[in-house]
Amino acid sequence: MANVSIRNLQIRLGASNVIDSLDLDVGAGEFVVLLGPSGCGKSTLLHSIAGLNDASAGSIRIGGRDMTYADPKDRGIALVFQSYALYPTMNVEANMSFGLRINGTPKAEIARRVARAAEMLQLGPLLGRKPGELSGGQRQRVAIGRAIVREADVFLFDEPLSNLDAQLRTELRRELKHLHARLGATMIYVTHDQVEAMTLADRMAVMKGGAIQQFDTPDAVYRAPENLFVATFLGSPGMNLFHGRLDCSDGVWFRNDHLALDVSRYPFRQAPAEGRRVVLGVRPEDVDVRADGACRAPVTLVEAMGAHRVLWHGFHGREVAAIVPDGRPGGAFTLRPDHISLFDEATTLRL
Amino acid sequence: MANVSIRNLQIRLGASNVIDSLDLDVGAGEFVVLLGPSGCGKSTLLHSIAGLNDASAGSIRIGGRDMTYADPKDRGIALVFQSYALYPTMNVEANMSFGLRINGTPKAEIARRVARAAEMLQLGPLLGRKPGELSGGQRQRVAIGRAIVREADVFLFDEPLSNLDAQLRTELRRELKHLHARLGATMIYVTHDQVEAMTLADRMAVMKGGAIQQFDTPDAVYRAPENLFVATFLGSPGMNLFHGRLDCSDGVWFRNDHLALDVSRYPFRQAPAEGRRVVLGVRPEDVDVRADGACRAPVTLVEAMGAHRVLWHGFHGREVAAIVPDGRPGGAFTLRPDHISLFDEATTLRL
Amino acid sequence: MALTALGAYVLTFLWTARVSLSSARIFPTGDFVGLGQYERLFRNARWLLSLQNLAVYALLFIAACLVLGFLLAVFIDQQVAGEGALRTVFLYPYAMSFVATGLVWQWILNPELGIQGVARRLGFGGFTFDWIVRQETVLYTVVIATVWQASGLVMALLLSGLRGIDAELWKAARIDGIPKWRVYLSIVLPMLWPSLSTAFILLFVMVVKLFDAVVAMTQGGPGTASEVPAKFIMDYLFGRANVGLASAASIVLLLTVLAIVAPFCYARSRALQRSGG
Amino acid sequence: MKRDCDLAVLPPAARVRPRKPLLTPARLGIYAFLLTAALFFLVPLYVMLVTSVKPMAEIRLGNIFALPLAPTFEPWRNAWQAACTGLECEGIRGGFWNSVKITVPSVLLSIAIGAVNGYALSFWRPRGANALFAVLMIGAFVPGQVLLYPLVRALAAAGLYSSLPGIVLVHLVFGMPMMTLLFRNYYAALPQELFMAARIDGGGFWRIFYSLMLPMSAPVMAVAAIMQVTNIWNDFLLGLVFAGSDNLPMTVQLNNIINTTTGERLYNVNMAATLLTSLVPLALYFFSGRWFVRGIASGAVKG
Amino acid sequence: AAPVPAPLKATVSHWWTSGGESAAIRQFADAFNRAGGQWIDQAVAGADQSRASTINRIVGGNAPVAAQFNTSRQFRDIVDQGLLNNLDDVAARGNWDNILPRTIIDAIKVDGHYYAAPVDIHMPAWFFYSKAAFARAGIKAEPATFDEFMQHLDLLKRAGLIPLAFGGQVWQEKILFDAVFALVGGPALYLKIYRDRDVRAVHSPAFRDVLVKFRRLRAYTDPGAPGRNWNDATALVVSGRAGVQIMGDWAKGEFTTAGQVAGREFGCFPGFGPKAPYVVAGDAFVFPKTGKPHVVRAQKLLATVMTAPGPQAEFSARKGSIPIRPDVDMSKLDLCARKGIEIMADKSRQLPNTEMLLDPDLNGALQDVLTNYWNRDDTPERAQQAFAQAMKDNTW
Ligand SMILES: Nc1ncnc2c1ncn2[C@@H]1O[C@H](COP(=O)(O)OP(=O)(O)OP(=O)(O)O)[C@@H](O)[C@H]1O
Ligand SMILES: Nc1ncnc2c1ncn2[C@@H]1O[C@H](COP(=O)(O)OP(=O)(O)OP(=O)(O)O)[C@@H](O)[C@H]1O
Ligand SMILES: [Mg+2]
Ligand SMILES: [Mg+2]
Repeated sequence: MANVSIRNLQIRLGASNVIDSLDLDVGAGEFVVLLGPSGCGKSTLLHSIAGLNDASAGSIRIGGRDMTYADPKDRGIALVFQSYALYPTMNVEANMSFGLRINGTPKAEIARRVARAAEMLQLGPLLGRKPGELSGGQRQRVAIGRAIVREADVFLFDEPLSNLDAQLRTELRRELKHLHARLGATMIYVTHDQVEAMTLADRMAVMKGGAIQQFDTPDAVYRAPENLFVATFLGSPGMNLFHGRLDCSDGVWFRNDHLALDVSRYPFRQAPAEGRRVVLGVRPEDVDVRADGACRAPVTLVEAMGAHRVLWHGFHGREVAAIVPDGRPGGAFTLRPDHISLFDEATTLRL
Repeated sequence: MANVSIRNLQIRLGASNVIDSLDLDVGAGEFVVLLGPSGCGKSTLLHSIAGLNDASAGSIRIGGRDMTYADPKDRGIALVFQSYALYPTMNVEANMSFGLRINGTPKAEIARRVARAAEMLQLGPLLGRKPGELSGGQRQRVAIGRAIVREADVFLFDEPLSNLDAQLRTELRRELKHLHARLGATMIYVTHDQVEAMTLADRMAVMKGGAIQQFDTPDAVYRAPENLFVATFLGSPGMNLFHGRLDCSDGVWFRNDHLALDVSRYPFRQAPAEGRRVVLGVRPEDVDVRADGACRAPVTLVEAMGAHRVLWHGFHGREVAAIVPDGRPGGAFTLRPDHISLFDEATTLRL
Repeated sequence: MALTALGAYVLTFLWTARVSLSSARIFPTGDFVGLGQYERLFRNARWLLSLQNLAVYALLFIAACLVLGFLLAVFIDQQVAGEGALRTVFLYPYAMSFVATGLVWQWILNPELGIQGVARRLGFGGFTFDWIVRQETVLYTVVIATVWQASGLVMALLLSGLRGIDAELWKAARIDGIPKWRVYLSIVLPMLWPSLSTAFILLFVMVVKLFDAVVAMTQGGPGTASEVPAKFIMDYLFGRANVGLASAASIVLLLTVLAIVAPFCYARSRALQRSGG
Repeated sequence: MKRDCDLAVLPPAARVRPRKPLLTPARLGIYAFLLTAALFFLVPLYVMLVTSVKPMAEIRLGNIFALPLAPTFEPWRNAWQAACTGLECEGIRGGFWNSVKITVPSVLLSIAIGAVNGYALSFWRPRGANALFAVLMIGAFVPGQVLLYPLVRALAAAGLYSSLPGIVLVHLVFGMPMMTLLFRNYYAALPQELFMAARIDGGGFWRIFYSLMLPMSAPVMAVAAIMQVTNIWNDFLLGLVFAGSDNLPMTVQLNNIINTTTGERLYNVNMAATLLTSLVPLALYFFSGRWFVRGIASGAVKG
Repeated sequence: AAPVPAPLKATVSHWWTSGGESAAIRQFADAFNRAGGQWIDQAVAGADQSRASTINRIVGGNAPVAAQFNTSRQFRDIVDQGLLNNLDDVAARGNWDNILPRTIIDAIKVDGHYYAAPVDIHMPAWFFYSKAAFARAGIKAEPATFDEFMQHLDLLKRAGLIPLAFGGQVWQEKILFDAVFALVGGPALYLKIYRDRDVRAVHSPAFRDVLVKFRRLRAYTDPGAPGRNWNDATALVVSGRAGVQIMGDWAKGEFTTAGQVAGREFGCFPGFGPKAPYVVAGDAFVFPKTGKPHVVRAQKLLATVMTAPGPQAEFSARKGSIPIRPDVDMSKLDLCARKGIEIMADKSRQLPNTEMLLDPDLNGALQDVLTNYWNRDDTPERAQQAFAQAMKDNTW
């Protein structure tokens, strides 16, 4: 159990600054999820915390001690590589136990931990295989297993479940959560799966271009995105956006050519300014599809997702997504005003 | 555009039969998704269709011609590898264009296709990089790009989007669907993402242990799983299962110690037999959480998923999941009888 | 250990440089004569010819070895029957001392005894293959014999590199419909770059140290047509008992080599750094 | 299930067919090339072999390709146990064990050192590594003979001159540049992630080396062994100068048999002796095959 | 009874490794052992390599007790470094001053001290010819002049034989040249150039004539000559396919092993006519410096034994060389050797070979010049020029 505190970190790879002046504070025992588009620097950040990339500026403190230039093995971390990085000449069991054998853990203890990890990851029958004889998902599980047997202070997971099926994923998600509770370890977890992010994270950090856009509880990030990027990045599909102006003549209204919405109850951070150009964000589940909806719009695409459907409405040249639980036909909607977001059009920041 | 017809296929890897006597018919221009737990043989199947694994028995016909022993390049296929398998010494552009350059596609045409793929995959700025300088998701996109520039008759995708963020994934999903429509190519697609499976598939095949469990439209598979495995594998979370007996004394009822459900309207395949031990399957979205619900059960876990929540109820020693669109507290539910499934307890097959 | 060896190399280099400035004969002692040995060296026609021969030889030998070694490695990699035997056949020349094999080559290439003789006796009266007795061509015969000796090693080296390449790549290339030779040329060859550069340096070292083969096959002749620097150095070091001149020659040789290899090494280490991350 | 119906119309038994006709034109080409190459490589061996079983009178006839008219194994016997190598006329067998004594530790140590050097240089990259490496590479180009005097002096000063440790040390020094280069370049091609993973697992310098890197080095080990065994086994000059009279390797006797300047030259014995001497490296070549395993990094990383 | 004295151990380094040579050196070893020594053999084939090993061992402080060199200037440097023990008392006892040929004494006596024990005399320029070949070509008698020799070569050529059996290696070319030089140019010019390093003599017409005649011989060699070993050339003569070979007396061994006898199947003559000069070469042992009395005693014993008449006779018979002293039992020597001894008796015919006169590097440089001249279509003038240049460059 150790906190991680990153200050002003800068990482260069090749010729480019992948991460520039990044700050991040992860509390001891916290479970933090990193989310962000492909190539935004998540793996790089994890590798830096692990000590595999040299920081060109800034500091990394783990458990209160400056670890910016410490050796990876001295940082008390475990890391699951996105690319697995399994030892090709060792079988699954040896891959998992390698670290323990190195630090002289007693044999019995090693066997216990490996057995536990193997069971948790359903690797039992594969313990004797070499990585080359495993499927993609199996390799990934071995990579996870290798990390968790270490029972480190800080766990770093780089998309550990991306190659697993939903069922296994759900199970492992739960197991990891248990592990987290049991070990009390700090965990930093990169994922693309919003369900994982939402369910696992104490707090989640949304990154873009090597910088953190928002760092808050999943709920806060989902409900009140800090800027347009976060608003559209999160959710599946992301927020529906409508450009317009604020009209303060009568309460506060959002208006554009096709829409008007009373936003008087919106918790403005600054007093709303008349005529300001803003962007209105509405989650698809807050698009209320009903026959008597104020906005009439033809359905252009229906995506059946099993548990729910996504209806895409062609609304004045843009697509508006709505999530409906059942087979209702769509064709008209209203916007529920309770969970909307408003952003400044120019700065893209939340109002 | 070519159909794929697999008969009695058997594939051995190492010492074990990974696939044993598998049949699969994919129509020309169809989009088929393969789903199944990690290690069930999906990649192996794709590789066999591509001609990378030698069949030890059976036949593979593509476009009506026997291709069981044809060279991969003569099969008119393109394949995205789960492990990417990029050429490490070539930059992104060369990785994508190499196949085309080899088969003598005119320069202009190559440039066009690469540019289109790069745009679709947002690889433009990375064209000059080597794979070693790319992030995991970027590599995956290059691997997709390499396949799609080939504009083959049959596309084989092995978890092509697993390392991408939700947004890009949604976009690419849509792009692939467009590509499918535009090229009219046959596509066989392995994924773990049920959303992908549901939205992309014309039909989907659920595999387990090297054998196909069910092969039907996504909706049919979701609504009417062929056996218990499919029922629990699909959905997130999977179906809630209740063990019990059939009671035909008064209409047809499902009964156990805690539950009774009128299943008279259930489309039994054979006449229901009194007292038969069955398993009742109910999707979480068909668990109707309401204050006046017949089954009282305390909520043990709430998973907020953004758009919806999953409520887990502790119900007589087992967890029953319910999906609710909003913040209702739970604590009591009833089962909606419309979309239930019934399975024979012994054979696990659908009744 | 590494430091010991480094010390050994650096010190001996300095020592050699020092000796090259003296009039040392059998023993590395002698009066300081400045650059006298160097002046003498560059008036020596045989030395100049040796350097020139070395350049021609290096080009031919290295190119031939790399090409042949690569081809052998590639063809042996095709899961051929009798791989072990073939590998041994291609490698065995490397195990044989040139003292004897050089003689055999001399026989084979000799116009009377060898191939030409056999061909003529078989009735091909006009057949001529007398490179070894002609000044202009004798060097090529040394190339032939040394390629015979060294290309097996190149094969082994490249084979070890080939075998390190992940199987998935082959699959990807097969899907892309890339003919095998193209895969080898465009994908595998660049990936073998580290092995190739090892092979290159290895061969280059062999070139610079080329001695046995020349002595055994031609003794530098006819005339001085196949003289090479190492033989020059050896002759002056032992037979002609002029350590000073031999040292000067070594230094010149070393500097020449450096001038050629340094840019190459520099480029390679740059490349390594870039890809190594 | 529906599938059952499909099964009914299936052909009853699975056809098993060879994947490819055994000899396609391409395959033929491969074999043609390999056989041609083998022929080129074997001609000198053939000449050596037939020469080694001909009596001298037949050799003097000068038909080097001819099969022996009166084959005799006398030259082989002679080479092994009777040929004169100075005052002694005991063939080359005398130095066999000396050669083994020199070769085994020299090969093992030089490969070990080369591997460690290469590993350190390509993964740990200590400060000044490049300079170190550059010097080492330059060292490879120094004509070894020039190093003789200073080495003799140094070893004499260390009291190792004319001793087994002395000659082993000399072989280490001479073998180090190439071994280091060999391993360094091989390791440079391995995925860096593996090393990173091992670092995180807490592996120290040595542990990562022998648990992870060594097992992955099989193919290059084969090459290294081939090179060092051959070089050291066949070394003559260094053994002569440094080994001391009690440890003279077999090649000194080989050289004494074949390299005589003014005495009579028994070509048949020379060839036999040469072939005999090379048996050890040849055996190694043959048995090194299993080290050339395929796909040593298979499945190590993706991407 | 007096305690048996420990044998005087002596490591002897030499390059006599072939069967015949081994038999020869065994005579010395046996004699030494009989005289209370213990011979420890250190044979290294190849004169250069053997000497290199010796010198390295001297440097490394592990010098052999005795080491073979050619009777030449090869060990002059070691003498100058003060690394050899002198043999003055052995020489005095053996009366070397009077019994050894002048040329030999000049080579082994430095500043009035003897530094080497000579063990044999070689004549590097014998003419060996196949009697059968001569008969086939219709040659009746051995040539008495160079011109006659050329005519013989023509006859041989006409008979479809290889007139001159030759190996195109630098040292063989040098032997051939020195033979022509001594025979055509005469001893005076030979010494003027090789001993006195007289550059004007190099530019003289007489020397040009030597060069021209030397080059003319090339037409009588076969195309297979370049690179050929001397013994393969000898084999041509042995088999009667070639007429003559000009080679050192060691070539006799090849005839002998082929069952041929001098005077019967082959003939030998050292030059043309009764006054032909006799080029002298040879081997000697030097004794590295040591202060250890028993080693010094071993060295003296070795020197004494090796130069004694008995071992000399046995040795020479097997080596094919001639003894260093005239008071040796000749009965065991072959015809050629006996001829040699006869000639050696005439001091005026003795001519030192170039190794005795020139430092090894100059000697080598001259070899380079000659081989270029022999193998290229160079004018004799150019060769003269190069010859002179080499002499200038290799003199400090
Ligand atoms: N070379 C091999 N030798 C032996 N068994 C192998 C080999 N390669 C794969 N297998 C096994 O074959 C089975 C099927 O592997 P495959 O890669 O097809 O699985 P998959 O369905 O693609 O799984 P995933 O979703 O994890 O990628 C796995 O259990 C795997 O362990
Ligand atoms: N060795 C390198 N040289 C140059 N640029 C690199 C190198 N490695 C990575 N990059 C670049 O750095 C950026 C961040 O890479 P990183 O792997 O951290 O992304 P990521 O957030 O993990 O993405 P993904 O979700 O796709 O794995 C990417 O744009 C990538 O192209
Ligand atoms: Mg990443
Ligand atoms: Mg797979």
